[in-house]
Amino acid sequence: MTGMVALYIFMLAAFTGYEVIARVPVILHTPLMSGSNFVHGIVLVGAMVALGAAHTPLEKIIGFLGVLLAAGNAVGGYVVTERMLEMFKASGQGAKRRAPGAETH
Amino acid sequence: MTGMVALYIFMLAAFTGYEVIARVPVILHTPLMSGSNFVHGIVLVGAMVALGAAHTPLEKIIGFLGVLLAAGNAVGGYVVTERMLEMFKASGQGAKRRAPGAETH
Amino acid sequence: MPAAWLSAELAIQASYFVTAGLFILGLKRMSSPVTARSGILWAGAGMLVATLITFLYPGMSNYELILPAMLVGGVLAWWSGKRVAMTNMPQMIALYNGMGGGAAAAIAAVELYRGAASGYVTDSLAVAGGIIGAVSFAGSAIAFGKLQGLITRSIRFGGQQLLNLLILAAALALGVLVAGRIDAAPAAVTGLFVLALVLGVAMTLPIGGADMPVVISLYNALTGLAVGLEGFVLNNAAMIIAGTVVGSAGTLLTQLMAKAMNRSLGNVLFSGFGDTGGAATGEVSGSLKPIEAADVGVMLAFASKVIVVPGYGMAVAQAQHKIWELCQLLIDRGVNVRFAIHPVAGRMPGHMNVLLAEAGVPYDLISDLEEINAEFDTADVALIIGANDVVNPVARTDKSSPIYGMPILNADKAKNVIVIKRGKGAGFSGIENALFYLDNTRMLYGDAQKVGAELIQAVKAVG
Amino acid sequence: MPAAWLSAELAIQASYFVTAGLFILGLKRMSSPVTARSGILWAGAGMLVATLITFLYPGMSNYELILPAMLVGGVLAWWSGKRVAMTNMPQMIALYNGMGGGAAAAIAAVELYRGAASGYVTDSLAVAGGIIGAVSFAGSAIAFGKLQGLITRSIRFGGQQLLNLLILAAALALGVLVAGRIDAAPAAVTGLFVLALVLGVAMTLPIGGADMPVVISLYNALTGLAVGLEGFVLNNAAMIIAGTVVGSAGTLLTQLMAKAMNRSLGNVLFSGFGDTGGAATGEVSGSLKPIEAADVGVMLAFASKVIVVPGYGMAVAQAQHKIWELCQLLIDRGVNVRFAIHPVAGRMPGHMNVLLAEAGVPYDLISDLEEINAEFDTADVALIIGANDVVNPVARTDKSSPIYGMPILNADKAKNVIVIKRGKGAGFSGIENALFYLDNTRMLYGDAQKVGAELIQAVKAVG
Ligand SMILES: NC(=O)c1ccc[n+]([C@@H]2O[C@H](COP(=O)([O-])OP(=O)(O)OC[C@H]3O[C@@H](n4cnc5c(N)ncnc54)[C@H](OP(=O)(O)O)[C@@H]3O)[C@@H](O)[C@H]2O)c1
Ligand SMILES: NC(=O)c1ccc[n+]([C@@H]2O[C@H](COP(=O)([O-])OP(=O)(O)OC[C@H]3O[C@@H](n4cnc5c(N)ncnc54)[C@H](OP(=O)(O)O)[C@@H]3O)[C@@H](O)[C@H]2O)c1
Repeated sequence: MTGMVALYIFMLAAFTGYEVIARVPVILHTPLMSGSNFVHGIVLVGAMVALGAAHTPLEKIIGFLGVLLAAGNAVGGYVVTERMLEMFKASGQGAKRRAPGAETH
Repeated sequence: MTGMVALYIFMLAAFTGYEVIARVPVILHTPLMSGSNFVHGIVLVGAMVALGAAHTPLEKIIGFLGVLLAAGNAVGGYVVTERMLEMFKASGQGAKRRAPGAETH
Repeated sequence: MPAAWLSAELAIQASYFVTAGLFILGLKRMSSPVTARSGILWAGAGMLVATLITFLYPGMSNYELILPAMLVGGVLAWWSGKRVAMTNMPQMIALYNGMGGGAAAAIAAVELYRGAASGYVTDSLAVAGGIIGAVSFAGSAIAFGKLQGLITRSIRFGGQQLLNLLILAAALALGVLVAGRIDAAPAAVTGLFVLALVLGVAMTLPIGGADMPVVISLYNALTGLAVGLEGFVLNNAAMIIAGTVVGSAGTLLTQLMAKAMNRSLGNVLFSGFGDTGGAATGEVSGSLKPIEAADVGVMLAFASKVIVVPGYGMAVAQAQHKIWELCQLLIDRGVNVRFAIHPVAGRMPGHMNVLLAEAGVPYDLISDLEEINAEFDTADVALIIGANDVVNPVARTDKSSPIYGMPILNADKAKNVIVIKRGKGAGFSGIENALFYLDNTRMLYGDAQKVGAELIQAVKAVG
Repeated sequence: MPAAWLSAELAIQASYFVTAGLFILGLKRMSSPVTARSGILWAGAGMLVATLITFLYPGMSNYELILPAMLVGGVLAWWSGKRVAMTNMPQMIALYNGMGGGAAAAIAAVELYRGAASGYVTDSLAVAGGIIGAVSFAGSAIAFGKLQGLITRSIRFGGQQLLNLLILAAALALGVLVAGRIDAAPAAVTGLFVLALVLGVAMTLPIGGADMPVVISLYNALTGLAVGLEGFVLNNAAMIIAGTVVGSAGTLLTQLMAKAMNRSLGNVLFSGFGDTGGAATGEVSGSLKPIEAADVGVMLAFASKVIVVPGYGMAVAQAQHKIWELCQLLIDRGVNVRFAIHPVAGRMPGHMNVLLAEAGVPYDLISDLEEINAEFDTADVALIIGANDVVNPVARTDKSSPIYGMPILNADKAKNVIVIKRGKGAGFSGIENALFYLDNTRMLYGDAQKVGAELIQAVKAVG
């Protein structure tokens, strides 16, 4: 990937991230923080690749820690987000009422 | 640019375009249509490059037409958009009042 | 001079990057009323940067052709864009948009005739962009012709959609031949573009003039897509980003516009409803009760609250200036005057807002449907000026009516309703309007501009 | 087998593409209440796809280490995530987020120790991502410790910000040495990470516990950025997109959260206001008038409208279930019961909504500030449960108060105000509350859970 293309991807991804959550209501701040925390758990695939290519013991130890931490991020992030959002389900109708404009998409 | 990277850029640009105008009020539909019409006037730079590399008379004729049309798109798109949006300025305060949520950015 | 070459290349890439960013921010700003005006300035700056830097493109020749072409196209567009009346904006946008589509097709044609593209994938993208650009070019030209009144008939016949499908299939087949390098002869390339142009014409001819804003928006999105595709062919990042962003934003905008008009996109493209054919005419009983301008002048002068409902008729009569003059007189007399704007009043989205803004009506007198509907029962007079469908109470009650379900302005709740129109002409949907037959409604016949002048005299006469 | 190799590579790339798309759509859905729940499912599906396909990565070894590491980390996180109480969510998020930052730093460390990176630019990105990841790791750990009550003191001293700046400068200097290949010795790499960890600790220690949600959100954005940077290093598109999207979305979210709390981000990071230090204590005259639970029970039972205002005290007492039980009793008696939620009630955004939803309170009984504020003057009783700042009328009047300008719930407009709290404890901002001294206010002292149970008995006793 050339540097220029990388810059474009960076710019577009940043715009996308910004715009995608621009209308989040206050009651979803905490679940959304948790949800985006889960998304960067994708670091797991990088940690797997890094450990998969490690040779010296030091590299292996750090790589092992990396995979362990990343798995914690991904799994933990998923579980707590799911638990929080689960509770919004029970009150589906009310939630709809409280979000005018949400149906514009 | 590899095919995969092209796909990513395509996806991200599409998300960005979609999200960026997702909240446009009805009164701006026509100016925004005009404004986005102006933006694809960027085809001008492509037409310049194509004509700049043309060799045979046929290529030159088509290239000439391409630049002419593209320049029309860019200049005309700018002029009419500017004229339409100019009118929104005169009633600045009112416009502000009519756009709740616009200040969230 | 490899060093100079490299630095030119870098400057171009960096400028294109900035341009792409400015375009996105510009579009973002244009989608909110508060920042809309600065949006076009940002996007314009981006365009300027990209155009100027492109002259540095390494190995470019034919400047003696490039500059005149830019000059001719630019000056003509500038001149026409400055002159066009506000009410003619949709067709002007169609024209400029078609030019962009044509330019994208031209790029594809040059690349394909030259055989310059570097592989199956690139060739396929060039072909796809070329077809889409040519369709958008021809379709926009027809849209322009219809709205400008150059083409008045909507040609429709059985099996029309099937024929269009066949043309599309033929164009795609030729595209496969060309992109697959099976037959890349100039004749095949030419055939491809001819078919695409025919398709654009054939697709657009059956669509009625009033549906054109949606169709133009669709072609706008298509041109964006074509530009994006040709950007991949030329490896031009500014074109890729700008084209794709417009393609996506334009698609959404097309949907939003169709929705605001209570139509689906498929309905707009394939049903041919957009003509005032007078197909459905509901039964309404009662009689039309005319009134004189002098009487209306007195009624307005002594009202305490007047709600003005402008519609398509005000736009064609260009009566907005006269109406605002009238309203200023009333305001000076202490009358509380408000303007009620229905989202699809007129023939393009935001039509009434644009016209009233042009005439200088301050925004705080203008209310949209939700804001104003509760206020009609406190109004002494609802003054309907060339509006019809947007105040038709049938939309609330008659399930068989084509406008059933559309929210309307509750003008019938006002104490007195005055309707200004030329005669018995129907509205866009072609149906009778029950409002005109109500007990508290009076008809003031005449061209909106002329009647406006008469009302001004009448109010002045009250003293 | 180059063919198999190629197809594995293609499958991986395609899967990552799908994952990136699912992540973006998932986040989009999570930002609207109607679709929020499906959002995490979409994102989860993306994660699953990417993780599984990565096992096909060509030339990967050490599976005997990868699998146990995933298992240990995953199971521990699963177990803790399932067990944690709703009120402890912020610190749990901090913990998981810190783990992600640590993983990003670990990737950077492996790449830098190996000297595997392929140039100055890549090395610089690895260093930048490593520093950011390590700061986020250490900072999140401190945030966890503070919210969990493991660290109770906020260490502050003069010149603290200057010291932090020096640590940052030193880390950056080492980074230049390493990325510039001037000194890429393992010692320099190690030094780099140690400094970054110290910086994370030093930055977070002075920040008060109540400001932590904002800080955690900031570290969340930073981890995203670090992941994105390491994605560039590993040329891993899924990491690049997901990381950058989270970096940007997280930055916006941090700003929105700070704004909802009426603070600026700089203020949160550098001022240390977030401790209940009782710094500013306004003068309020009058006396506190206590009341018994039995009397309140009667008052509630015979009221026609009761508005409940929950606050941080209800959260710490875990009283939401008892309160809802009480409200159900009242509803059965025909009392009109409503819940009024202030946007920053409690200690994390949406705190009260989450707790009430947990207890099973239906959404249509819950109103936010703008909806309910006009209704307080029609209420017989405003029942304040462990809330303080969000009902302090001083915010409307006293310019010198730290909460001046914050919109508050107008509980003082109710006919009777009952305040449940344990004693004279101040709220988050540490100031006196004028509401407690009003004529129509009575104080019902005790832990919110205990008082809730007493009130249930009292209402039942009314019969
Ligand atoms: N806004 C958009 O984007 C858009 C786009 C496409 C379609 N539409 C549709 O267009 C319709 C708009 O409703 P509308 O109420 O604004 O208009 P309308 O229903 O089309 O009615 C216009 C009325 O104005 C009268 N009129 C025409 N020329 C006039 C003149 N010179 N002076 C005075 N009156 C004149 C006509 O009656 P006479 O002939 O008797 O004078 C006609 O009844 C809706 O059905 C909407 O769905 C809107
Ligand atoms: N929501 C957020 O995201 C967030 C984040 C950070 C900061 N904040 C800030 O936090 C504050 C929130 O206001 P608030 O009104 O919810 O709470 P508050 O102002 O912090 O007041 C809480 C009150 O609850 C009482 N209390 C504590 N434990 C109790 C128990 N077990 N039983 C009964 N009462 C108990 C305390 O008085 P006693 O000690 O006398 O019982 C205290 O006065 C605002 O200033 C806001 O800016 C909010």
